[in-house]
Amino acid sequence: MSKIVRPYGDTQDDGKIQLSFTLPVEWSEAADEAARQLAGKMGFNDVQVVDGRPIATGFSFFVVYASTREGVDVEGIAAPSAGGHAMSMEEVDAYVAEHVGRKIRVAGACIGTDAHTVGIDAILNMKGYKGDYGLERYRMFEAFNLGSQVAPEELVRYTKEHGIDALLASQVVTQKGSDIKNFTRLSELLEAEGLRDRVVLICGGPRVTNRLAGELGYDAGFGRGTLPSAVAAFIAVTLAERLRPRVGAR
Amino acid sequence: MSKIVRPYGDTQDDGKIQLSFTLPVEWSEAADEAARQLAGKMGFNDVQVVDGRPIATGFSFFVVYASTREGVDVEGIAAPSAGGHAMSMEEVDAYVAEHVGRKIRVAGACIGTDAHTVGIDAILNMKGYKGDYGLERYRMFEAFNLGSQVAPEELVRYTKEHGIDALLASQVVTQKGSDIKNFTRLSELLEAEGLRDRVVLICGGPRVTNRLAGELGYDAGFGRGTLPSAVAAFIAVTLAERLRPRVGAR
Amino acid sequence: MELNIDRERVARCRELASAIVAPVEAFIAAHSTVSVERAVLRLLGVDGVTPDEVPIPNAIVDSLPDHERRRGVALAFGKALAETGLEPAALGEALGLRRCALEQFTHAPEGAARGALGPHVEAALRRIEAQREERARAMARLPQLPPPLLYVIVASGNIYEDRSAAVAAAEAGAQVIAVIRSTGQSLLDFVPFGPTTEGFGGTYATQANFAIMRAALDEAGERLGRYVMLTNYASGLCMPEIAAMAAIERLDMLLNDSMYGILFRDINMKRTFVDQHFSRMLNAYSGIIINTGEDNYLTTADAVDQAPAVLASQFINEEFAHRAGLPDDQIGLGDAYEINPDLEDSFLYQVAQAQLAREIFPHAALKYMPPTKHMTGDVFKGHLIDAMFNLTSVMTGQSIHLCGMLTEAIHTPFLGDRALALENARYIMSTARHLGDEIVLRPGGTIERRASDVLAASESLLRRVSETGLMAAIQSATFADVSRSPDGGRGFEGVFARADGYFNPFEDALRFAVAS
Amino acid sequence: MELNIDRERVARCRELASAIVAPVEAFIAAHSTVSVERAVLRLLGVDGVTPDEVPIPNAIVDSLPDHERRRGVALAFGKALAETGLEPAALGEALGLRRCALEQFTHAPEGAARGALGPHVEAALRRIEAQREERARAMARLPQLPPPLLYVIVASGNIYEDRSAAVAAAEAGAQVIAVIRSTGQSLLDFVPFGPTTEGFGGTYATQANFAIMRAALDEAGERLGRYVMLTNYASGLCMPEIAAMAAIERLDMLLNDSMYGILFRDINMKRTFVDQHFSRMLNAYSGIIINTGEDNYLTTADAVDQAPAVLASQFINEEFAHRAGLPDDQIGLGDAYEINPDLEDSFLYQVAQAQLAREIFPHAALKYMPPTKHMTGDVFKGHLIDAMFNLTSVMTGQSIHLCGMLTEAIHTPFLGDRALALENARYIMSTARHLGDEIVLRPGGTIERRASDVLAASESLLRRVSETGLMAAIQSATFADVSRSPDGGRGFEGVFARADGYFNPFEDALRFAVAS
Ligand code: B12
Ligand code: B12
Ligand SMILES: Cc1ncc(COP(=O)(O)O)c(C=O)c1O
Ligand SMILES: Cc1ncc(COP(=O)(O)O)c(C=O)c1O
Repeated sequence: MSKIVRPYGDTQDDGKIQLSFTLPVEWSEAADEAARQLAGKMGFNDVQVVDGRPIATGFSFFVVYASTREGVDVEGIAAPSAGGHAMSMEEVDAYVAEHVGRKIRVAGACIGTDAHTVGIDAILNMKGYKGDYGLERYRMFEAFNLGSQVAPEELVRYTKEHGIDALLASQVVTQKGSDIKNFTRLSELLEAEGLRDRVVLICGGPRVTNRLAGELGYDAGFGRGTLPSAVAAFIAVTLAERLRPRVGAR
Repeated sequence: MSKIVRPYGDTQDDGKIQLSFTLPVEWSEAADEAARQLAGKMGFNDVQVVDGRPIATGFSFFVVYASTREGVDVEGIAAPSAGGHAMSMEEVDAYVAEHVGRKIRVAGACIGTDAHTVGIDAILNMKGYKGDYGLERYRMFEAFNLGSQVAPEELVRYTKEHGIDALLASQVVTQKGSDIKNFTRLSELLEAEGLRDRVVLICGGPRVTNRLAGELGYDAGFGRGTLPSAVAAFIAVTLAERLRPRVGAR
Repeated sequence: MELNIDRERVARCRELASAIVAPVEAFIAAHSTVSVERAVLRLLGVDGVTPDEVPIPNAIVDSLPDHERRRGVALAFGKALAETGLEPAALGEALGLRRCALEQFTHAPEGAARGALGPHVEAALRRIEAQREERARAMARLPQLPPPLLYVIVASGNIYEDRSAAVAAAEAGAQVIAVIRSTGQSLLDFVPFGPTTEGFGGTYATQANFAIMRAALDEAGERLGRYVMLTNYASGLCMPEIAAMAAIERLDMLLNDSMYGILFRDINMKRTFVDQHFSRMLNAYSGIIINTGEDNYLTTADAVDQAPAVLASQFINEEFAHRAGLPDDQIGLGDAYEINPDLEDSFLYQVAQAQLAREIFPHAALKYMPPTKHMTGDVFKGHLIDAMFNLTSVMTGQSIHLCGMLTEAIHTPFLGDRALALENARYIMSTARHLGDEIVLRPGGTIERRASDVLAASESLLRRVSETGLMAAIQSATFADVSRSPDGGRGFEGVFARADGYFNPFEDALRFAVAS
Repeated sequence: MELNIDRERVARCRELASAIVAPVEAFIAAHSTVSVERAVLRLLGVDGVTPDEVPIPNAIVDSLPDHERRRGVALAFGKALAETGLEPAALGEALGLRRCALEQFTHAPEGAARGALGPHVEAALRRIEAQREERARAMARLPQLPPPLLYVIVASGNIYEDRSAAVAAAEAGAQVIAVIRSTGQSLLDFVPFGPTTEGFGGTYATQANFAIMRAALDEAGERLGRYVMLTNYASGLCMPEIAAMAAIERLDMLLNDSMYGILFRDINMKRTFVDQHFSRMLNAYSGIIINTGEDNYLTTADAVDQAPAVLASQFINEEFAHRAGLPDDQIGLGDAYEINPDLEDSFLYQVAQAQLAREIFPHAALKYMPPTKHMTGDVFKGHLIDAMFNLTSVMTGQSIHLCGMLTEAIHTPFLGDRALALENARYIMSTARHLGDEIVLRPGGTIERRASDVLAASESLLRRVSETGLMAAIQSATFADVSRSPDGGRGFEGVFARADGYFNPFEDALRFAVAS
């Protein structure tokens, strides 16, 4: 089954979108025309340069409305959110008690040179986020918040030394792909140290998606607006599943 | 010589653009991913779905930043503005007196079912626009404002009956291509009546460009922010050029 | 927030408006129009079109000889009812199919005609009453959010697309949905029939379209726990008929201005004056809030200059409305945020104008229209101008708030544009919800001086009009710079003097209802 | 617009701030830091890097044995000047290339050292003075627009890209350009050298970069007829040096907070207190407006809760600034528009906070920071939140206005983002230019009550701090919920007690200049 969807202005499949951009050219009617042609080259139809104006010497700004013929098959899109296991704090704790049977040790940090701790703090700190308590408050989690600007090397060392079950890495700065670089380095190091299978590896940050996390070799990725309980539930369920064969072998 | 320009975010040639659109799907993480894939299909790189949210049952809204590889050669763009002849009212009048030798008869209307007269009034009425007097005030123009919702047929009839030298047609409503339809009808009718060569045929409206006018068989097109004097100058110069051979033949 | 306005001047303005409207009302009382008569038929239950697509109410009224028409269609129709014993709908159909003609039925005495009409008039009024009660119950059960009521338009031309757009807008926070009419419908001397899918810049106002939209919004309202209001346009050549249809289909508001058609659509003034009166009587009885069109003064002329004309028009509209029996809370006087945004302190002028209206008409359901004229393709700037409009509205306690669209200069609203517009209004009105309560306007400051100047200029304008008379004033281009002659314009042929014994059972009933 | 604030409480807060700062000042007077000493060298004209890229001022100060350092680098350097007869720059270079070492020059008597330094100190001060006069002349010739000063950041990491962006912003209406520093530069215990093109989230603050930017903005200012100000960051491990460089290159503002480094960068508190003092003395003399960093309290914690901490910090920053000789109009106390926009009446709280600062510090160059924390990828909503921030700023008469970017949650600003942000500010501040003059706040209303609560809570906070002492208060997490110990944090090793006979010729000269 397939379901192709296109941008919607006021009629199904009209493909309407809004664009804005700056061109490094002095404004003139020809600049408007350049913007129109450029949008045409991008593959758009019915291009309307509804605003074009100088914003500085040698720079013009444009607002464009146009139609695209492109569509996307939404049935074919597999982007299962990592937040699928809806459980409250109490439920997670009960689940861990039953299926893991001990406290889960979680370490989190803002890695690389990134110092934006608010996001990872929101997940880990007692206080939590938007009324949802952080992992420190869970009875069945032991959470270690390593703070900001933690090198991937250090995080790996910590994981080894403290028998960490789940690792949470945060990246908020994305300039020049620094987030991808740091995330990749962390997962490669864990692999190299032979720890990858032992830990639930999770990344997060405003530009992170679960899909991206998968591509980077993570178990899950959490993006903007994540609530701690969704992360806790994911860790609990994933860890329980990994432990199951061992439990069964007893 | 060619000069390729690309959208400019904060670095030459980074190709950064902003997009927004609605998709007729229920919001979820998968919808964000659909938006990302769609922007990819449109040919963009580094697609960041920076906002995705439900706006109604079955509809989601997205804000996307991305890069395009497309560029446009600004040296190759010929979009000579029709407003190239900068003259004041006095200069136009003097020019007409010298080069045409009589009053120019201009008729204007808002054609089709369009009733947006403010634009054509701005060009024709005494009062003018943004401090620039309208054609009625020019000593060497005789201007007839036929008002709104004038059928192309009627305008052609009027042109014939009143020996009009320049015809001004306005279209503000563009829904479902009605502007193009009406403009085309007018120029075809004039052609059919054998009047096309006799009149300076001009169109205008907020979505009109000089280039579009050319494609529709008009002598010129004027878009948003047009000042009456630019139109007056264009008419004067164009008419003078058409009359020149005849003047020379005397 | 309060202006120190000259209450005596306000009282004088109201007296002037009354003096202006009184002679017009005398004229109204002595005349009727084809649309009034058609509305009578529609209220009785006549509907549908003839085989050649003429609405049956038009066919019937047009079939009356002049002397019959002058006595009102009800009499002739009532005789036919009495003689045939048919229900009005069936009789209408028979007449529409030319199976019979009204001229056949002239035997029944007037008393019999009235008697035959009686129960149908009763039934029609009960039906309207029932809708009014239904609205009251729904609004009690599904309360609206704090004022102002957020109002958006849908305008796709296709009633089914409009329906999706309307439901989406309601979900996004809209409390009132207006279905914009197809261009120029106001100039049609009939009301189109059935559901329609091809309009131009809007969707035809038809009774079927009203019903489709009402059902969708009722459903959405129940789901959202918030009654969603429906609006359409009356002003035009068919004001009374649209008022009748709206009453029947439970619309909640109607654009209904006493002079809009005259000034902006070149509709004959006598026609409009008579039509607006009967349509407003119906609105009053149906609990429909009227919206007047003062914003139209501002879209073509300078908004700073036109402020006194706007206020004068509000006084006149109020007076006409009162005389048609409309209570203040059903009078949605119009104004708009149309001052050039690049003018320094333009926000102060807007606040002055909006607050002035609020204080002069404290109980009116003030309708505030968004910036349109100065909107451009720069959607980012446009969104900001809309924000300042939203702020003015919540500060000055406007009642009905038309959300401005960032794409105003570009296209009729996209679904996403409407969502952004509603978010804009919701954010601004929440973050500054009680700003108006928090501040006092500096006595003698710019805002207060501006308000007082506008009021004074408005009084002069009203005085001039009262001296010449409203019709002559319109002829001499006192309003909106356009001149209209009393016997010119569209639809004049549809105005006629009532003969002795003229009979309009609804007019009588409504007048009675209003009085009691 | 005026709040009815408790003036006596304000006076008490100032007394408390004075009591808090006095003991710290005693500490400052008895200590110096490596950065203070390096700044002395830089002022004398020492610059450049050693073959292994160490800035020469660092190399020289680091080469001093502890007992020499305690008497101040000037003495040792002065002796070398006296003995070699070289110019400071040349001597610096020679030392940097290890052609000689300070320990070689211990023979000259102190008097000779002072004598050798004298003309160079004079020249340095004259140079700074000349820049100050140049600024005054330029500002007279090229007047700025009405307040607030619109301030935008550039942050490409490449000084040449930053230059284009800065000039474009100036053309679009920016009156102040801040070059954001590369991440973590504040933690470097040296100042990088030369023009730089690779920064991370910002561009390195170097003297060469300052000069490149200054030249570009001077050129743009002449062309636009409007002096364009330049800003950079001092707070960090090199506050005094950056203040020296900024004085020389005619920056107009500097981020310079008495506690920012301690709380938000874990810089040792003693280091910061000593450094901020000398750097602010330099700022005072150079006519540079400092900008404090109270906004940082609000980016991580709840802005409603933190309001008293912000105000307390403003009082402390003001007191430190006064003690360094800064006049009120060079004190840019910080605040930010960070209250959750979804909170009903959040705008009223913001107005209360902003107006409170305005009235308590009537002559300060208040610096108002835009919404950042609550900005999201929804650029349309973000643009509106920025608009309400802009409105608050113009209503409450803020002095320095950092324009908020609609893409705050997405990327460091694009050139087009900056243009939109400036247009936003210009539109809102023009359309509501005199709104603040037009309104009176309702006595006892929400705004007034909120302002008075914040002031009262701030007094309690200051009282607590004055009781424990500032250093102990910081240790017990009184500010921003972070605890820092007096001897912990970065750069503590660079703090030392002055020995008897400690000599810093600039400190003396500046103190004298300020006193007169
Ligand atoms: C607050 C803030 C700061 C504070 C940080 C304080 C602190 N202790 O964190 C201060 C002022 C110090 C700061 C400094 C800088 N900042 Co900053 N900052 C912000 C700001 C305003 C808000 C970020 C925030 O706190 N969001 C709130 C949290 C709750 O959201 P979140 O991080 O997305 O986290 C949620 C999810 O993503 C998820 N999540 C996040 N991490 C993780 C991890 C895991 C494992 C999981 C499961 C989930 C998860 O859960 C959280 C809760 O839902 C943003 C702009 C913005 N509005 O986003 C800029 C922003 C992030 N900063 C930026 C920059 C450039 C800087 C500087 C580099 C500027 C400079 N040159 O000095 C510095 C350097 C800091 C550094 N070394 O990293 C840029 C980044 C640009 C980019 N895309 O690369 C931004 C976008 C601003 C901008 N437009 O320029 N910043
Ligand atoms: C004012 C206005 C009205 C007024 C018109 C009053 C009048 N007498 O003109 C009223 C209220 C009556 C009105 C009605 C309608 N309107 Co209207 N209206 C506008 C509005 C707000 C401003 C237009 C305007 O006056 N601009 C100012 C003038 C000076 O600018 P201009 O027209 O671009 O003209 C300049 C240049 O383009 C040029 N120019 C123009 N014509 C010509 C001709 C020549 C020869 C030359 C040389 C130059 C030239 O010179 C002028 C001066 O620089 C716009 C929205 C907007 N902000 O643009 C909507 C808008 C144009 N209207 C719109 C619509 C849909 C309608 C209606 C159909 C709605 C309805 N269903 O009832 C009706 C029907 C009218 C009809 N039959 O055409 C849409 C059009 C959508 C589209 N792109 O197709 C708009 C964009 C609003 C919207 N977003 O929905 N409208
Ligand atoms: C009072 C009033 N009635 C009706 C209309 C619309 O009617 P028309 O169908 O003539 O566009 C308007 C539009 O602005 C109006 O203000
Ligand atoms: C007062 C002050 N100084 C300096 C900075 C920046 O310094 P850093 O280089 O530490 O980011 C800030 C940033 O917010 C600040 O507020």
